[in-house]
Amino acid sequence: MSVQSTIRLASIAFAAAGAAVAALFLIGPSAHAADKIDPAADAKAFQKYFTDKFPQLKLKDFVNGPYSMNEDMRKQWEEKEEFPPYEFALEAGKEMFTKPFKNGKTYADCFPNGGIGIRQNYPYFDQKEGKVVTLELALNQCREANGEAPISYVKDDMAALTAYMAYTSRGKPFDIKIPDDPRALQAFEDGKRYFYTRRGQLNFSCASCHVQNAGQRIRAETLAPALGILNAMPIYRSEWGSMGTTSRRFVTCNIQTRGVPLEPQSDEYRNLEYYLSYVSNGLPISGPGARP
Amino acid sequence: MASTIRVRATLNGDTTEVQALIQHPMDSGFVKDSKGAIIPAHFIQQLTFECNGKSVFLCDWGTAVSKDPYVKFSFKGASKGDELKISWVDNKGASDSLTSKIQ
Amino acid sequence: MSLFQIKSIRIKLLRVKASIATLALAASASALLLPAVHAAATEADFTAAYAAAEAANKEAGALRDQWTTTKTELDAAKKAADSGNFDQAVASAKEAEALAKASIDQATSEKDAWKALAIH
Amino acid sequence: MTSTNHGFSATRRTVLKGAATVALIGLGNLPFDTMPALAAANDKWPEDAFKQKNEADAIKSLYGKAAEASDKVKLDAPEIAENGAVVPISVTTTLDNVTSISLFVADNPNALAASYQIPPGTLPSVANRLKMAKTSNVTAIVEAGGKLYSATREVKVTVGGCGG
Repeated sequence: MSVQSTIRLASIAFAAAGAAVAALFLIGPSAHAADKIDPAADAKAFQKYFTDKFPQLKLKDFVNGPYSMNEDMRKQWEEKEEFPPYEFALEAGKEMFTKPFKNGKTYADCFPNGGIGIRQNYPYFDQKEGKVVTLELALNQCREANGEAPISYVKDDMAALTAYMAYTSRGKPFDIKIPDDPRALQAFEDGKRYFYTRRGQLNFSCASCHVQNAGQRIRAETLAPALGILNAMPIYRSEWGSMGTTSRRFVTCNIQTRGVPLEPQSDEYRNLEYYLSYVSNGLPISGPGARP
Repeated sequence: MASTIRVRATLNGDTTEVQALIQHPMDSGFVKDSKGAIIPAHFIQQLTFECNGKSVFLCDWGTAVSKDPYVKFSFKGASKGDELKISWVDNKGASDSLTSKIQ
Repeated sequence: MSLFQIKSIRIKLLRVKASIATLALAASASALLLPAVHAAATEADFTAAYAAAEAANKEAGALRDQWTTTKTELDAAKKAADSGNFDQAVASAKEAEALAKASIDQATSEKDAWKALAIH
Repeated sequence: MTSTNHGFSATRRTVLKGAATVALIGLGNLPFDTMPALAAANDKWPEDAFKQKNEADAIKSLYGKAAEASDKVKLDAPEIAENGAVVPISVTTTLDNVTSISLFVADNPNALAASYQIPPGTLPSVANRLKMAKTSNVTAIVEAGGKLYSATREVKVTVGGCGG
């Protein structure tokens, strides 16, 4: 369905929503009870939307984003993967991961199983802190717990660390859990709302591109489907000529719709990552990834 | 400092396939930085591969070779354990080299 | 599958620009009516217009939906004011205010509009 | 006098022949195997060829002769580059005694992108990743038995990014 029809659809929806909002006020709160937050149902519906839209793809193919959408691009990707550009970041990440802090400890001491093969469990809902903790946040929390200064969420060091941790989890299916805690359900819902909310002067939401127009082109870029889009994180983009973390990807996507980005790892971004990862449960980790 | 050269040389039959990836900015001199100043040209000009003292491949590169350059070729006449010497020099005179055993 | 989707984005931009234009028009029309004859804008006019735009943009910030173009216009307004061109400065400040107001409208209407397109 | 048969352009070959004979006469007792390393030492980076703007001048400067199209040269390049900064391009050929393979991107600021020397015993094929400024014809030239054979393909390159 081309972008024009989306916009016509969106503007109709715009008007319809206005009417719906008005109707809602008339009916009153009872309508809200109907909107029970049901992540499992959402995940099933989300995955069904994409397997219906791309019947020729198996679930695990979605983790290769645009390369499962276009044969010519897939060939270029396979040639890059022979000796991928993220090779250096991977080695730097491994070295950093085992280099002790000033107090002698290392990242491995902060993570279950020494941080090896656990990426698929992140982000998780920390019931003590009452918020979503992503892999990037956990790495900085580990640094601070060991008296080290936190590092930037969008720069190479964070990308190298998360690249190495993702690499040790390659092939393991995403396994995001939502504990029976109303705050966790709300975080999931907030992430979902952010994902579908239109923002920026171009008035696009994440869904405008990665759901309604997955597989289509916008200028030169082939839009990756939202299903499995975080499985390849962190990614080395030829566009950037360097590695990029999930935080960097969220920030740049905002800017491209002319929306002012939020602080990396702010609540909205972490909840968004929580939602997007949960609905991709079962799909294998394929990070670090190489992208256009 | 760890070498900038990553190489895989694998022997199958009598042919050795060589893949090399080199960490280098390969600035073409046509690109501007965020403040609008031209980033000066800084790229690898020549990359050589030698095995058992004989040149097996020689690359002359210009400003159109991608960042962190990659090259793949194959050659005959080597055996497992032989040493492959890879070295590059760039337009600023910097250089690096690495010797790796054929697997 | 059309290679470029530029025309669809241009429609998008035109539609959004049209809505801003009408807003900006309304805003500037009201400004014109006030002073009987069109006197050159003064620094005071600029300060007032700039403050209004900044306030609107701050409100958009609270709704977590500022637009990058609002800030560009605010910077342009300040730059024009610094060089003493208050007519241009006020115009840019008005445009910034219009953009900020448009982003507030977007955030408010999206509060529930998103549900219509959500997969659930 | 063994011809080292390095694939240089005619002008450079005559220079090399001269140097090789001098080397043989002057340093007769040198162990033979170090000779090729010496010969390799003067494979100077073809600065002039890389400076040329258009393709014809670059080919002339590098090889000093014209190429003829041949279906024995197989040039593999994408139809639409996913990103102009990293375009995977590879060349292979069934021609024999190939001495050099070069790649030209016609509409880049400088046409010559890369040139590879293929010593005897090395297979005549190469894969690499090039940068392309915009949509352009990519030409591969193979020097075999002193003659030049070429293949050309257009690669579309589009402005990256999707908005902003």
